[in-house]
Amino acid sequence: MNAPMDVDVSYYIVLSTVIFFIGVGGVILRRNPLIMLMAIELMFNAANLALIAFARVWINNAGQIFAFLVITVAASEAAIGLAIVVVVFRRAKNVDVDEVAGLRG
Amino acid sequence: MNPYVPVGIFLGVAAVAATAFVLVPGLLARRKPNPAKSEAYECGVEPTSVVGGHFPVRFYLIAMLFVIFDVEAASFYPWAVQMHALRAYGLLEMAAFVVVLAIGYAYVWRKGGFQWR
Amino acid sequence: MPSTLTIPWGNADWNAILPLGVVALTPLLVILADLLLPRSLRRSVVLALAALGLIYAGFLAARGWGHPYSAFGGGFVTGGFTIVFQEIVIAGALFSLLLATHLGRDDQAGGAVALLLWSASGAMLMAGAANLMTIFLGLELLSLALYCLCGLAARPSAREAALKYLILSSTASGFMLYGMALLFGATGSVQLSAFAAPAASPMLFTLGSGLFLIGFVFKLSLAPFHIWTPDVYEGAPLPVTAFMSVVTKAGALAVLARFAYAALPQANAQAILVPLWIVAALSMIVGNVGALAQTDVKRLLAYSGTAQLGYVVAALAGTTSLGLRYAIFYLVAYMFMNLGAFAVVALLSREHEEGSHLSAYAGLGYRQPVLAALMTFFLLALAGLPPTAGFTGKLLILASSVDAGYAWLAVILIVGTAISAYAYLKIVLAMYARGAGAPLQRALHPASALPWLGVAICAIATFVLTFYPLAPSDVLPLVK
Amino acid sequence: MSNDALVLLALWLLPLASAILIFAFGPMLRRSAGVIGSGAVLVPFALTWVLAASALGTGGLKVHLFDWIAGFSFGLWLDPLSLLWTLIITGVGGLIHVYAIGYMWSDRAIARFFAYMNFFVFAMLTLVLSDNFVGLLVGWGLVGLASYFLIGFWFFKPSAVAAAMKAFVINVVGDAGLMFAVFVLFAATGSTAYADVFAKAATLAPATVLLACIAIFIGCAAKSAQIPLHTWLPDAMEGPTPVSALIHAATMVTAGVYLVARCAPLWDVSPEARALVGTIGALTALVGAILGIAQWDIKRILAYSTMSQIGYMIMGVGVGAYQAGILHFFTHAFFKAQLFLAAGIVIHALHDEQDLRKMGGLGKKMPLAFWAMTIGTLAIIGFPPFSGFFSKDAVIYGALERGYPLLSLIGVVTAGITAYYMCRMLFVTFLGNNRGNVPDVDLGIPAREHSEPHFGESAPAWVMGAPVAILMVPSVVAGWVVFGGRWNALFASDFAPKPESALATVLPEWLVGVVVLAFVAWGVAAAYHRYGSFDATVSAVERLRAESQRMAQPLVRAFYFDDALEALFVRPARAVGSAFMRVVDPHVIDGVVRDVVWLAGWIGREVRALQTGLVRGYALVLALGAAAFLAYFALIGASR
Repeated sequence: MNAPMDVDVSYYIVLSTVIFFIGVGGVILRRNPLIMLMAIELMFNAANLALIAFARVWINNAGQIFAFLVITVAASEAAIGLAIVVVVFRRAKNVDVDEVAGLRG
Repeated sequence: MNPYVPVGIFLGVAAVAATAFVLVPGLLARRKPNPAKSEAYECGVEPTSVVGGHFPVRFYLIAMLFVIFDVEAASFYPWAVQMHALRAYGLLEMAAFVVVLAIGYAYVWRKGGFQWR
Repeated sequence: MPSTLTIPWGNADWNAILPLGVVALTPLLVILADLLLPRSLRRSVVLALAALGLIYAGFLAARGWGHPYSAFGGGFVTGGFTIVFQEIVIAGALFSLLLATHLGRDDQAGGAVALLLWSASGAMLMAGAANLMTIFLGLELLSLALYCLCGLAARPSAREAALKYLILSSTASGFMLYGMALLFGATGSVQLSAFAAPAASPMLFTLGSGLFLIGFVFKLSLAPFHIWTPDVYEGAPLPVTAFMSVVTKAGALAVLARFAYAALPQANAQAILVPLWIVAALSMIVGNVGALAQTDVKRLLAYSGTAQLGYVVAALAGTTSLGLRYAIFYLVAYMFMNLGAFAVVALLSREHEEGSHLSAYAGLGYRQPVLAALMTFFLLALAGLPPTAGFTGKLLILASSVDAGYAWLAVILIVGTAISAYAYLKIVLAMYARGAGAPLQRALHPASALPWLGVAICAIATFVLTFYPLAPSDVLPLVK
Repeated sequence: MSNDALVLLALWLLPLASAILIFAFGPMLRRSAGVIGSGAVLVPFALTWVLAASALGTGGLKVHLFDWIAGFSFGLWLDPLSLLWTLIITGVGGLIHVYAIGYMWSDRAIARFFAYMNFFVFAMLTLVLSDNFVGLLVGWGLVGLASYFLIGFWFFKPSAVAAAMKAFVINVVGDAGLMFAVFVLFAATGSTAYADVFAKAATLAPATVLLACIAIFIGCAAKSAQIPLHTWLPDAMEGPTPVSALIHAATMVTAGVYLVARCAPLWDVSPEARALVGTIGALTALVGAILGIAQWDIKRILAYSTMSQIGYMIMGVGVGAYQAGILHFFTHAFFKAQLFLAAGIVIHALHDEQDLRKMGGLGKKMPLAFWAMTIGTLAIIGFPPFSGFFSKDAVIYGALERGYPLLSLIGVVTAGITAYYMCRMLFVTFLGNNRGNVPDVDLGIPAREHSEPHFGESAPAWVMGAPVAILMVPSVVAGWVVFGGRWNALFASDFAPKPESALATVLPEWLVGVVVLAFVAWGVAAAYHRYGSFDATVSAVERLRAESQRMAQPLVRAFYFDDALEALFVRPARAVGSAFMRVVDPHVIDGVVRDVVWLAGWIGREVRALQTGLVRGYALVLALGAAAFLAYFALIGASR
C-alpha cells in the first residue's frame, strides 16, 4: 500500500461495502419498486466507487473506464426499469411490489 | 501479514452493520399507530388530494427518453477530450455511434414516443 | 496518416467480432424496415431480415474455426470454444424466431425482433469475452433487452414477469459487478488472463470470485438462484421464454466455463469451484422435484431447465477437458429437446392464449397424434430415455463425473433422473388420457408452418445426436 | 466383415426394410403386403439356421457395428440364448404373419398392419441381438411402441385405444426402471457392454447389484406382465388376434425372461434379487391362473394363462434354473401361439364373438380349431408327452433343486388350476350344444354393444389353417429336446452349473412329476365334471347363466387390481418412501391423470409453497444464497 494518497484506500473500500450492503438491504426490505431500483443503483455505484479506488491503488485506468461503462449501462437499466414499473403500475393505486404476485407456485 | 486482511474484516463488519442499520429500527421502534398519528399533516388542514401528486404517465416516458439520450450523449465526452489525438479513427467511430443513435431517435419519433397525447 | 495516438488494433480484431457485429447491426436494418414498410409486409420482412442476419453471422463464425485470435487487447478471444457457443446462441435465436410469428402487436414486431437480436449479440459477446468489461457489457446487453421482451404480451402476467426479472436479475448483476470490482482490486487487472498469477490479496480474490459466480449461477438459474425462473418463464411470451431457456444459459455457461477452465489459478481453482458443484447437485434435485406438481408446461420446463443445467454444470466438475466437451454436447442436446417442446407449445397456442396449460394437452393423443407423439419424444428425451440425445448426454456426463472423482454427483444425477421421469410422464399421461377431450378438434394455429419446421428439426436432431455425439475436441477456452 | 456377419446384419435389417417399404407403398400393395411381410420374417428364419453353427461356437457370433463414442460400441451378438429367441421370433413370428394374411384379409388397412408387424419383429430382434445395454434399451422401447400401435390398431374402437394407452404407459414405467438400471450399472462399471458389466459383476458392492437387479426387474415386470404391473395384458387383447399371438404370447412378453437370463451374472451374485424375482414369478403364475377361472372372454382367458405361464418362466430364471425357464419359454411359444391362432379361427368364424357362453358345440363345425385347441391345452396343462409337461416340470423341479420348496409348491398348485381353467375353456367352447342363438339374457350376459362384424370375402381356409397345423407338431414334440441332456449342454457356457441342494436328493424328479400330474388330473376331472360331462352339456344354458350371475366378484373384477391396487400398492410404496417407487402408483397403472401420486404430489406442493410469488421473498432467497456463497469464500480466503 505504497501509493501516495491523502486518504487511505481502505476507507473507500469500506464505504463502498457499506453502500453495497445498504443496496442489498434495500432490495430485500423495501416494497416500492422505484426504491428497489434505487437500491440496485446503489449496488452498482458501490462497485463503481470500489473500481475507481482500486484504479488508484494499481494506477490502472481500466478501473475508471469500467466505471464509466457501468454508469452508461446503469442509466439504460434505470430507464428500462422505470418503463416497466410504469407499465405494471399504470392503473394501480399503490406502487407496491407485494401486490404483483399473480405468478407463483 | 497481508495488507488486505483488514479490508476483509471490514467487509464483514460492514455487511453486519449495514444490515443491522436497516433491520434494527424495524425491530426496536415502538409502533402504536392511532388515527391522528396516521393522518397526513398539512398545516392543520386535512389533505384533499394525494400528497405526492400524480404525474401523467407521459411525463415518465418523456423523462425516460431524456435519460437515455442524455447519458448516451455523455459518451461524447471522452471522445471530445481525445478528439485531436484520435483523428479520423475517432471521427469514424463517433459517426457510427451517432448513426446508431439517430436510427433509435427516428424509431422513437415515428412510433410517436415524443407526442404528448 | 500521421497520428498522435496509435490505434493498437487492426483488421484482424474487427474480423474477430464480425459475426457479433452482424448480429448487432442487423437490428438497425430491422427497425428501419419496420419504419419504412407498409404494415402488411412488416412482420414477414422483419423476421426474414433477422433470420438472414443470424444465418450469415453463423456462417461467418464457422469460418473462423481453427484460427484462435485474441482481439482488442484480450477483450474478446475467438477460438473453438467461442465459435461453438456463438453457434449455439445463433441456433437458439433462430429457433425463437421460428416461434415469434405472433410476438407483440403488429407495430411492436420490429422492435421486438430487434431486441431479440441485440440480446443474442450480448450472449455472443459473452461467448468470447475474456475481460471483465466485455463480460459485463455482454451480460447487460443480453439482460436489458430481455427485460423489455418479457413484458411484450397483452396480459398482466407478462408485465409481472418483466418486473420480477428486472429487479432480481439486476440484483444479481449488482452482486456480480461488485465481485468484478473486488477481482480487479485483488489482481490489478480486468483481464481474465491476469488472474492465473497469485493474487495480491487471496481474500479479496476468493470473495470476488464468489460474487462473480453468483451472477452467472443466477443466469443459469441453478438452485437456489433459480427462484425467479418459473414465474418469469410462465409470464413471458413463449418465444422469449424459449430464447431465455437456451441463449441466456449458453452465454452464462460460456463465461462460467472460461472462468473455471482458463482464468482461475490452478492452485485453488478446485476449492473456488466447489460451490458450483453443490448448486449443480441442488439443481438436479430441486429442479426435478419442483417440476412434479406443475400444471403449466412453461413452468415445468423452467424447473426442468434448472435440473438440465445442473447436469451440464455437473459435467464440468473437476474441470476436465472431456467434461467440457460433454457439457457442450449436453447443452446442444438440451437445446434441441427443450426447443422442440417449446415449439409444440407454440403450435398449441391460440391468438390470446398460450398452449402451455396442462388442459391443452388432455387427449392430445387423439386430436393431434403426430404432435402428441413428438411431444412425448421430446419429454422422454428430457427424461433421458433412449434413443434420444438426452440419454447419450446423460451417459457421457455420468462417465466424466465418475472419472473426475465426483461419483456423488453421478449418484445425484441418477436420483434426479428418476424423479424427473415422473414429472415428464405426467404430461405424457395427460396427452393419452382415456376419453379426455376426444371430440374437441381445435385447428392448429394459422401460421403454424414455422413452428412445425422447428419441431421437425428438433426431433431429427434429438434423434440423430443420440448416435453421433458431436463433441469437437478443439473447444478448450482461451483467455489470451 | 465375414459372411456370417453379413448374414446376421441382413436378418436383423430385413424386417425393418420391409416395414419401411410396406409403409411407403401400402395403398398399392394391399394384400401382397402380407406376402412381403411374411417373407421378410421367414427369410430371416432360414438365415438364422445358417448361423446356428457359429452361434453355438465359443463366445457366439459377434458383429461389431460401429463405435459410438470412446468406450462405447454398438454390436450384435448371437449366442445360444439370443439364437433361441431369434429362432422363435422369426419362426413362430413368420407363421403368425402367414396366418394374419387370412385374418386381416378383409381389413382395409392390411398393409399398415404388416408394416407395424414387421417393425415389431425388427425391434424385437434389436432387443435380443444387441450386445450391450443401450441397444437392449432401444429395442425395449421400440417393442413397446410397436405394441402400442398394434393394440390400438383398430383405433375406431375406444376400448382398443384405451388399452393401447394403458399398455404404453406401463411400458414406459418399465423403460424408466430399466434406464435407471443402466445408469446405475454404468456408473458402477463404466461400461454398457454386457461383457464388461458382467465381468465386473462379482466385484461390485452387493447393494449396487441389488439396486440394479430391482431396477432391471421393474422393466421386466412391466414388459412381461408380472404383478403388480400386469394389468395391461388382459386389456391388450383388444388388438387383432395375430397381434395377441405374436406380441402378447410368444415374443414380446417374454422379453423379461430373456433379460433376467441374460443378466444371469448379476443375479448370481445377489441372492436377495433372486428370491424377489422367483417369488414374484410364482405369485404371478398363481394369480394369473386364479383369474383365468372366472373369465368368459376366450382371449382374456388366454391372456391370463399367458401371464401365468410367464410367471413360471420368471420363477425358473429367477431362482437360477435358467435352462428350465428358457425351456418353458421355448415350448410356450409354440403351444400358446397355437392356442391363440385356434381361438382366432373360432372368433373369425363367429364374426368377432369372443364370449364362451355364446359358443358351445363347435367341435364338429371346426375340427381343425378343435384339435389345435385340444393339443394346445394338453401341452399347456403339462400332459405327458406334450411339450409343456417337460418344461413345466423342469421349472417346478428346478425351484426345488435350488432350495425354494415353497415356490415349487405354488408351481404345483398352479399346475392344477391351469388344468382346470384351460379344460373349462375347451369344454365350454367345443362340447355340448351351440348357444349362438340363445338370447344374451338367458346366458346371464350383461347388456353390451356388439361390435360390427367384418363382412366381405374370406381368404382361402388354408392360409389360416396351415400355420395352425404346422404349429401342432412342435407343440407336441418341442419338449423332447430335454432327452439326453442336450438342452442343458446348449447353455453350459452361459450359466453357472446348478448347486446341489439337500431337498433335491430326498425327492427324485419323477416323484415331483407324479405329484404335478396328480394335481393336473384333479383339475381336468373337476373341469370335466362341471363343464364336459353329458349332464353338464345338456343343461349348459342354465348352468352358465347361474354361474355368471353368482361368480365371485373378486375373481370377476380381477381381484380389483385395477380398482383397488391402490390399497395393495400405495401402502408399501409409502413405507419405502422413495419417490421412485411412486412411479408405479396405481394412478399411473390405471392411466388416469390425477394430481399424481400422493408423495410426489405432496413434495411438489411443498416446494410450490416456497414459491410465494413475492419479489421480495425471491430477493431474500437470492441474498441468502449469496450469503452462503460469501461465507464459503471468506472461509477459504482466510485459510490461504
